[in-house]
Amino acid sequence: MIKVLFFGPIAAASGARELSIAHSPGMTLGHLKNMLAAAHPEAMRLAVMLAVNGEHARDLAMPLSDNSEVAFMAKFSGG
Amino acid sequence: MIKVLFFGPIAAASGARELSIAHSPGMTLGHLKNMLAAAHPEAMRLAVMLAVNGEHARDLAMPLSDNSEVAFMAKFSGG
Amino acid sequence: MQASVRIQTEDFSQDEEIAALKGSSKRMGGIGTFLGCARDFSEGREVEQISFDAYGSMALSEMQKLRSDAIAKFDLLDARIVHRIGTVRGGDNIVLIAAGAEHRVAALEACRWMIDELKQRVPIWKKETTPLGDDWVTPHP
Amino acid sequence: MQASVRIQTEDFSQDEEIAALKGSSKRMGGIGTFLGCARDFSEGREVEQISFDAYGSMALSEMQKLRSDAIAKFDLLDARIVHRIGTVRGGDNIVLIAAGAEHRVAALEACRWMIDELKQRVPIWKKETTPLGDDWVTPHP
Repeated sequence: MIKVLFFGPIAAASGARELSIAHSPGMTLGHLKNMLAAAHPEAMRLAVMLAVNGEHARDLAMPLSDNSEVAFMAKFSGG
Repeated sequence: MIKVLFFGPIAAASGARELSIAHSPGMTLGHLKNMLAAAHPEAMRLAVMLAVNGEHARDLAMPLSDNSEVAFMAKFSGG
Repeated sequence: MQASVRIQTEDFSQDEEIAALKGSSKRMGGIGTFLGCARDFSEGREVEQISFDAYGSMALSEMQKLRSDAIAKFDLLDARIVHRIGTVRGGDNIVLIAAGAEHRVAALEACRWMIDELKQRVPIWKKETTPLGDDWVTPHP
Repeated sequence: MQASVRIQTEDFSQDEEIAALKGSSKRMGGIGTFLGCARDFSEGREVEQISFDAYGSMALSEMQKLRSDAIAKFDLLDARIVHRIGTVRGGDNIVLIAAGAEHRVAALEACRWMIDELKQRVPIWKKETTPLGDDWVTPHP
């Protein structure tokens, strides 16, 4: 399973903070993003930053291992 | 009388913190400076800033009223 | 002594953070700090409270990297970063950045750099509660 | 509450100064501070203590002008300046500059400007006591 994390404005727009998505062989960050965009279009329009296992990720072709933690994040507004 | 004030390095070099100098008609800041330079040459070599009655003064031709307070000051080193 | 980098709901004391910072070196001649506070007014509207959400583990590790980067970049003797989460009201503390160096220029420039970078790098989000409802803040570009 | 601009022998608390600064406005989103401390080492020599002499009345009035100038120049909501005189030792506080503004850039830039200007404008002199004797400090150009 892939653990998907939503925070702040994305959690508010999707009504969820955490989702479990089945992992499939060859699955990339881009595949996951497209699946979520179909299910949560409004929330995912805010997702301008991605992190895999707590590290910034920019390459949508990045393959995802099973049990990865993937965060889709709106523009930060801390400080 | 003119009250002359020395602080910090100038007080240390001259051995004095305050002097009283007789006022004379037409006396300027430059006249006072020359008198003090003769009496305290080492201290007055440090005097790069002047203040009359608590305000910065740069013009040595400035006339001094009786009872003025004149400070001869080394480069500041606060902060 | 508390850690140099923290995310916490409770308030912090600037005096305690400065004392901890100073404890690391007697060569410290200058300490720059930036304290971010909650304003009771933003974009023309009254703000009743501000709530923060964070990706806690990533935010902490990004703040730790940010501290190390600042120490290396500005040759600091020490630095500290504390960010609150949860809910705060007008006048309350939100974030403290502190940088200690031998001289003032490095301390103040590091402080400015750290708060600018924190806003770019650290996954924390701010929601303002106004009389018209709640708004997640969209930072200006 | 204490005055916004002071020269004093006793130590000060950054928390108290910040609380006083914040008291002037709830629109304050950013507070920059600079704290100057006594280093136990300077120009390659150990420093046992530092003593300050000041032209008290002029120093205070120059610091008051400096605060007003900074408030006008950077559109600050408030600012405070406290300078100690007398004798301090390694690690002790010497000077605190605090600037509060709606946003961070003004607060931090004002802080930097005020400490730079203070060193130029305010008649205070510093003497370092080292194992080799006393030295009045000559600032670098």
